[in-house]
Amino acid sequence: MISLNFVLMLAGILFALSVAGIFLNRKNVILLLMCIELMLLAVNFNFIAFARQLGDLGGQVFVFFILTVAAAESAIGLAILVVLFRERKSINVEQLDTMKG
Amino acid sequence: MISQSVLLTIVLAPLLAAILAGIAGKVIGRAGAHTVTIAGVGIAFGLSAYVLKLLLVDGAPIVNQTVYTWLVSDGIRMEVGFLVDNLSAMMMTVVTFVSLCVHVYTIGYMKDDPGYQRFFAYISLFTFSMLMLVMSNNFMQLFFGWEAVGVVSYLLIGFWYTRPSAIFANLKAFLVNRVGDFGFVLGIAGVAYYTGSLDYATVFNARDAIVANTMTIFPGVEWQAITVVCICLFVGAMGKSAQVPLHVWLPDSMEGPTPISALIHAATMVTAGIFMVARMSPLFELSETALSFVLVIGATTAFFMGLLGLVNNDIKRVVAYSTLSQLGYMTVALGVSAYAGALFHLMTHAFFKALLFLAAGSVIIGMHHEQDMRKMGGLKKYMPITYWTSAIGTLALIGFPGTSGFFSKDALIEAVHASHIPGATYAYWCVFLGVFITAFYSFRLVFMTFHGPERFREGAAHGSHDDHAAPPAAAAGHGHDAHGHGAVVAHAGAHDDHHAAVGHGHDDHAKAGDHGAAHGTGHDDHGHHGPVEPHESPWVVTLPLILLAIPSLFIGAVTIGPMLFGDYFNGVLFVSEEHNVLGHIGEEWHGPFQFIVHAMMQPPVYLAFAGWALAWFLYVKRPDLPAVIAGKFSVLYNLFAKKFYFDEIYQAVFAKGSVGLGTALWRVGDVAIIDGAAVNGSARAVGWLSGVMRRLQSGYLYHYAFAMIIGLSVLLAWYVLR
Amino acid sequence: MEAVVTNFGMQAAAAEIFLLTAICVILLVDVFLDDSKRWLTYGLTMVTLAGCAFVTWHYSVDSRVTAFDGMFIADPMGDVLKLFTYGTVAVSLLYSREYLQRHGLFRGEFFILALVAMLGVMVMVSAGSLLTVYLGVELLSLSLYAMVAFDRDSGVAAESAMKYFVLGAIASGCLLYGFSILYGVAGTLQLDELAVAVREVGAGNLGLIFGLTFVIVGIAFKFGAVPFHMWVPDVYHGAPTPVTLFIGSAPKIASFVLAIRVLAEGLDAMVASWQHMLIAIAVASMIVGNVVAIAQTNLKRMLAYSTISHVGFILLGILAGTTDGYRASMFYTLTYVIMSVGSFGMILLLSREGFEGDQLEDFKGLARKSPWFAAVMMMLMFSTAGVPPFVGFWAKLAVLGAVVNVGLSWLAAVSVLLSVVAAYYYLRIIKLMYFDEPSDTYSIEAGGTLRAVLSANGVAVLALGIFPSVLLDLCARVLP
Amino acid sequence: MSTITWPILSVLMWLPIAGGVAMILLGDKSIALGRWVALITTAVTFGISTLLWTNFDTTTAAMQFVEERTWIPFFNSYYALGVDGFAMPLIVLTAFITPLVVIAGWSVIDKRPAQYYAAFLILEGLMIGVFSALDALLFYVLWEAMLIPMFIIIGIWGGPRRVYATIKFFLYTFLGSVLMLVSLIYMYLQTCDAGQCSYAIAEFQRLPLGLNEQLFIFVAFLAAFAVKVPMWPVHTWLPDAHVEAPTGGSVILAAIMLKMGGYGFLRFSLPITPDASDTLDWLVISLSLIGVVYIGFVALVQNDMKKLIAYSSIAHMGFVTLGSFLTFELMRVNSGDTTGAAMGIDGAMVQMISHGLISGAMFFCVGVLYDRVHSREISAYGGVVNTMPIFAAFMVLFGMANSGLPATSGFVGEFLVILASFRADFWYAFLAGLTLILGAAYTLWLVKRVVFGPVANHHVAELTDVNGRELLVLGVLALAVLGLGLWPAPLLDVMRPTVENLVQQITVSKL
Repeated sequence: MISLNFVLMLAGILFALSVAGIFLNRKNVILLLMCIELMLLAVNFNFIAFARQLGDLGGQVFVFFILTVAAAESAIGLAILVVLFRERKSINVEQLDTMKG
Repeated sequence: MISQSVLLTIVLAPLLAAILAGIAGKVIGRAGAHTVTIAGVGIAFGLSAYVLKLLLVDGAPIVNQTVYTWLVSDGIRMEVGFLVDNLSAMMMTVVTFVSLCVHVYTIGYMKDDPGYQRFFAYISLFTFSMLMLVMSNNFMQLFFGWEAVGVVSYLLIGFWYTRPSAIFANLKAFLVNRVGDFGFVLGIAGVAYYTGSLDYATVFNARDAIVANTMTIFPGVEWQAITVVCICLFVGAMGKSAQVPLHVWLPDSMEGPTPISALIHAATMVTAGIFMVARMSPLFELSETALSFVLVIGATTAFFMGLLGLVNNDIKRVVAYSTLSQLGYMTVALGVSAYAGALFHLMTHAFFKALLFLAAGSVIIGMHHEQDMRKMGGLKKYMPITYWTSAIGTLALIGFPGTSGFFSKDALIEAVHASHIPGATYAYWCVFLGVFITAFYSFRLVFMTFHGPERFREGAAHGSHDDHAAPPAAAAGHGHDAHGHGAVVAHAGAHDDHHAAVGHGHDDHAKAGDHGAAHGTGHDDHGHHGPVEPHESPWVVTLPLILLAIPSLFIGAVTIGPMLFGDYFNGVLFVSEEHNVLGHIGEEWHGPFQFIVHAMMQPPVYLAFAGWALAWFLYVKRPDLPAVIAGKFSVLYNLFAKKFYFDEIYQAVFAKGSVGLGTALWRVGDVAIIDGAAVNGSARAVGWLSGVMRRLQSGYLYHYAFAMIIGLSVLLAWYVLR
Repeated sequence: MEAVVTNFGMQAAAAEIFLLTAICVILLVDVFLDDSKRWLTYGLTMVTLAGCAFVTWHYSVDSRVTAFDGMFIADPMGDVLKLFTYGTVAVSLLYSREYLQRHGLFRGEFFILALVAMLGVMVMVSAGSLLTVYLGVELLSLSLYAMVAFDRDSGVAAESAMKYFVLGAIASGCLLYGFSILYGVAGTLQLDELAVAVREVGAGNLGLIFGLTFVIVGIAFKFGAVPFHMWVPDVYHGAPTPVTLFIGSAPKIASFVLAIRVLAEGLDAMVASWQHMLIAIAVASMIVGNVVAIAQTNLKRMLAYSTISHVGFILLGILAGTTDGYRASMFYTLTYVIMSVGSFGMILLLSREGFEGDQLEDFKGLARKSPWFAAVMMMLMFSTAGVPPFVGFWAKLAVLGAVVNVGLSWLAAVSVLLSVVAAYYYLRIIKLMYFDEPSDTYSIEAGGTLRAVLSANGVAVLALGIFPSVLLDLCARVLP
Repeated sequence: MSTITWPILSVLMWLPIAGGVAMILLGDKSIALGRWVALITTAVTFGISTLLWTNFDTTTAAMQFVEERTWIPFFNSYYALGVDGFAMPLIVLTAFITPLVVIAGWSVIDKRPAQYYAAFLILEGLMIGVFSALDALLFYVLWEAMLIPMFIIIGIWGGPRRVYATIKFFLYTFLGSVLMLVSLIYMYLQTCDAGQCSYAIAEFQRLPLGLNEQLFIFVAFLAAFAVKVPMWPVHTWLPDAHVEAPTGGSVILAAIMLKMGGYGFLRFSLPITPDASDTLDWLVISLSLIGVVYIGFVALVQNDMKKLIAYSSIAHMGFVTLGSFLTFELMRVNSGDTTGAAMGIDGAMVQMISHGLISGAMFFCVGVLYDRVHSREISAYGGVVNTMPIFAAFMVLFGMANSGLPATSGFVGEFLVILASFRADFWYAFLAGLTLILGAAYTLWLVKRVVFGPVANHHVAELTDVNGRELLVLGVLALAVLGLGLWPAPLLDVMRPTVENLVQQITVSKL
């Protein structure tokens, strides 16, 4: 029987990983999108775990919404990515610096 | 019974005349201008004399009444009002009389000056101010008159405003006077503090309140409040009456037209200080320290300023120095509590000194605005009236037995002799030797001007005049005096010569310039008055001389009795018993004649004769000697010629000093520190910070994310891990 | 409770439902329109907004009612904010029309996205549970991402959109993570129950504080507060001006209401904790915003930084944690929206074919070209700087009052001193308009509506400055 | 006694503003008409302000002509106007100076004249409002709003470095006043704790405050008012602002705006924080004295006429602050006896009015020259009297007034303050008295170099004497200066109850 804490730790680790991934990755925007997905998954873990712990459905419902929104989110993200690539012919994060100061 | 309307008329007649001549000068024209002003002053004189008569003959009560309330603040009521007693009545009469003479005289003296109306407006305005001063019954109004005469004097010294030397001199005069007024105001403030009033009567009644107090100006040193107040007040007198070390403005004030020198810088304004101290006698009597201070200052002025008269060759300046010295005499009299003596000398001096100045002016006219005595000589036969009148003036000045000056001066010396307050001995020797000096330079003037060879046929010197771009607060001498003289007298002499020549050169120049180009050409010969024929001045000039000569001769004998030893000043002047020197002298007073007889047994008279004789010897018998002597004592000569270097020192210390200080405070304090460092500095700092912080906005996505993470972790660390 | 649900459920959400329907209709209609008829979409959008206004006004409540099991709240504050949002959106669309037409952006999607974003705002305004809050946030954010990238031919737009998107995703991730923790500790998603639960658990509970921290990060990001502000300058700068205008207006209301709903209502018991966090964030925002703004040469970017500083002020009101504070900060938000709409409107007014008008230099000598609009801009700038007698001053005053009232006078002092720094860069614009000579001779080409509305906008800043009670009393009434 | 039933103060405040708006609407096209609109508006305003004087009840210290309407319930702030012996003379002064400014700018201003007049009219309204506001919030709003027109005036019609000067002016004053705002808010909240929330200045004056609170509030006020007066060392905005501002701007700035600092001290600092003033009066007094002497020397070495006059303004305003803060020292020295306190404040007030007239006149004089030669450099002039005798007469008169000549208004204030300060400490009087010398030095040296002497250059040679309008402006001012100098009693009578009330008020500790 896995205790709540383990799940929470896993979620925490996932979250930390995703965050780290976002600012460590300097190459590819796609990776950013993946990290974001990962982050949402971490949150989902939390909700599921708590929902189960509390015996409350709200958390699980929330997860469904998150999944849906995540889908929409990545869709938009990719759309933006496409526009970006069409303009810049590159999806290198390091080249997204025309605006600064 | 003296009605207020009379007094108001006395004051306002000259004022209205002045306003009329000043504002409507163009309209009423020259004749109109001098008519109205002379009328105004005439009225004032007539009524003053009338008032005097009422007081003396009809025994009318003293007037002390308020005209209107100037302001009331914090319970202190400041009013404009008149106090007319024997003192002020005497002053009013003298002032208006001399002023009247000068008005008449001016018609002749200024006849071809474009500023004719302006001039009359000024001198009438002056008369008004002076009357306000002497008739005042409170300190505020006294100060008003005090400053007002100062301003008119400022305007009149700078009357020929195109002359750099003139506008330099008038600024200098005003500022030096302001130094005095500064002390004066402090004195008034003190009076107001301790007595809670500015009204003479109230103050004098409450004077014990001042005596009761001491004040600590420097930590640890307790001062008698009365001493501080009196000395402060006297500082004002020092400024106005040109006492050392605030005397420097008076010689320069000779830049003004001669009538002014006579009226303001000899007869009336400069004696305001004397008048004021006499008026304050109830206060000064209470502080022997202050009296000693007055005494020493006066004595110093009397003797050392006289010395300067010995070497000067500008006819007006010689008279000016004698004025300084005579003012010193009066101050000395004040110092020994012989207020009556001071006032007596003030009156006589007013007459004969005005006379001397006007005579000098007459000579200057006769000489076509030549002021250098070395270019005169032998004028006796050309201008007899001027000669005789000025001779009378001179005799009065040196105190020739029987003349008015004799009585006043001799009594004065007696008084000093009789006094025992600290400094009296020093003062005695000063005034004693002063007699000799006075006699010497007075007759030097007479002899150089009227006797001896006729030097005016030799050409006059030229010289360019450099602007005294010296800053104010400066008591600076003339630029070209600044570069040192060689020891050779001729050289030094040449300098003075050069100076005087320049002075009058500009005098003419001013006129020429003012006349406009057309007229100016007629004056293109200004500066070198080649061979000129001196001529006696017109009657408008000589009449005042005669008018003034009469009192110069006789007023003394007539008035000495009541004024000095009689009860003329009873209830006006206050002399404490232990200081009452005149009282002692008065014990052996048996009328003027005995006074003369008595005086003949005293050294001063003979000193005077000695001075006269020496002058005759050096300037008539052996005219070659002076230069030789000057050469022998060149150090002394230069010291005198340079007026003890007062001007140079003031110039260096005060003028240059304050400008330097100002520049430092401005450049360093304001511009560099406050503006540069604090204000613009902080602005720059923000700008710099902004430049730095905007670099944090690197544009890189991961930096942005990183910033967020940092923020998150900081918050977490702060609030969770504590 | 049941009764409440059955009776009021639909009516409480009437406006949202109407808007959703309208959006679908417009979507359909727009499909069948060719570009020449595009104005129809525009018109329909305006009609929709009017309709929303009517519905909201008609079903407006005078006290708090909940619906959908408390998921949805309708209260006077919500109504006011919604109405205000409609107005803002309408005005921004009015301002934007000509620009969009000029840049070939006058397409249906734009209006659809705007409406959807507005729907998001409305959902947030009425959110009664963490779930609805999240949905509202995402509705708004996602449409904004799309709007920023709306100009497909602009690289900077895409770049800024990408930045916005990624950072926004992180923010909502944090927000969600915080929510999940709160849910775990408190055992509920309902805000009102959360409030109760927090009291039971105790505000000092580490888990709660842990969750709160993440929530704060999310909220701070939506506001654009330091150090979560990095997206603001780039997005404001990169996005097409109409989008910047849009982002600068309605979403601010959303952020405000987000803070109110979550912090003031859900976590009011933890005020001590979030007050400290917000103080730090607010001060940092005011410093960074004001100081960096000085160095800007692009007006949009400068306004972005000024937004950051104003966010600091809005947070001041919230962190006071008192009703007066919330009122003040609501008033501040509303006035700020008015001013920022006006300022960006000025940029749109100046812009013309091939000329963005978003450089500071572009305002040179405006007073010569168009005295009136120079005056309008001057009023807007002085108001933004918080100089009386313009409305911006009252906003600052109210906020400062709230802060001083809770004993944070030093904070008030710091903020006013920083507002002096701020005054400098606003004055610089006035200097350009009034003291400099025009560098070109172009005159303003904008059409009548834009001119009229913008003038009204400027006048409103002055009028509300002289009679601030109109708005102040409203805020006081809806926040009892 | 005040028989006026209509809201005279509101009229005084809004009439010029309305006129200003009208000017803007008229625009530069119909400026010929506009000038008259401006002139008539200001003239009428002045006329009404004289009613204020004639109907003023000189027997009470209470506020008069009071109007009160609810303004902002949210802040419990009222639109409350009223005047006492301090405000009324200053309002009349304001209404007196502005028409002269309009006349002076008549033909001189050709750049955007409509806006020029509008700015001045609006400014006048705001200034009158500041002096008559009884509600601290209203006061603050107008106080700040005032900056805007002046900012515009200096910025548009100013000299070469106008931008630097005007931004410096704005930020300096803004920085000073924001702190005051915080302290106002603080006191407002204190009144709430006391029961009735209120921004009424009177309430603030009644408010009991601890010493530390008072100290903070006092310092905040000091920041606001010291900048405005201005006192050393926060004076550096003034010379720049004056030098760059157009003549009218300089006049208003010197004649009226500076007075608001002094007014603020009398209306806020002293009565609201008496104990803090007692504790910190040494600071104000020493700053004032430093101002008088330091600035006196600085003024001496200026090469720019306007800068010189600006510095002399600072020196003269030193007397205002000195006179206002003598009370406590007096009580300390004379064991609780406040005699002299009222005299100091009287002096301060008279000095403010008189300086308003004189500095205004001096700036007009400089303006007259500047309009002809377009240089403010002293060295560009010399011997002006030769070509402009009438002008020279005025210049000398005002110069004398500026150096405190008796019978001109310049003397009265300084005299009273010196008298009062002597009671407190000999050295106060001594240092203050130095202005007799320094003031005369820098003013008359200026006169010497500009007015007297031979014609310096062809510019001066071509000068034409004052025209009718200039003559009118200078003449009116000259009469005012002389009148106030010869008979200041009426002014003092108007203020007496207020002054005595203030003294009585501040001698009572709040602790």
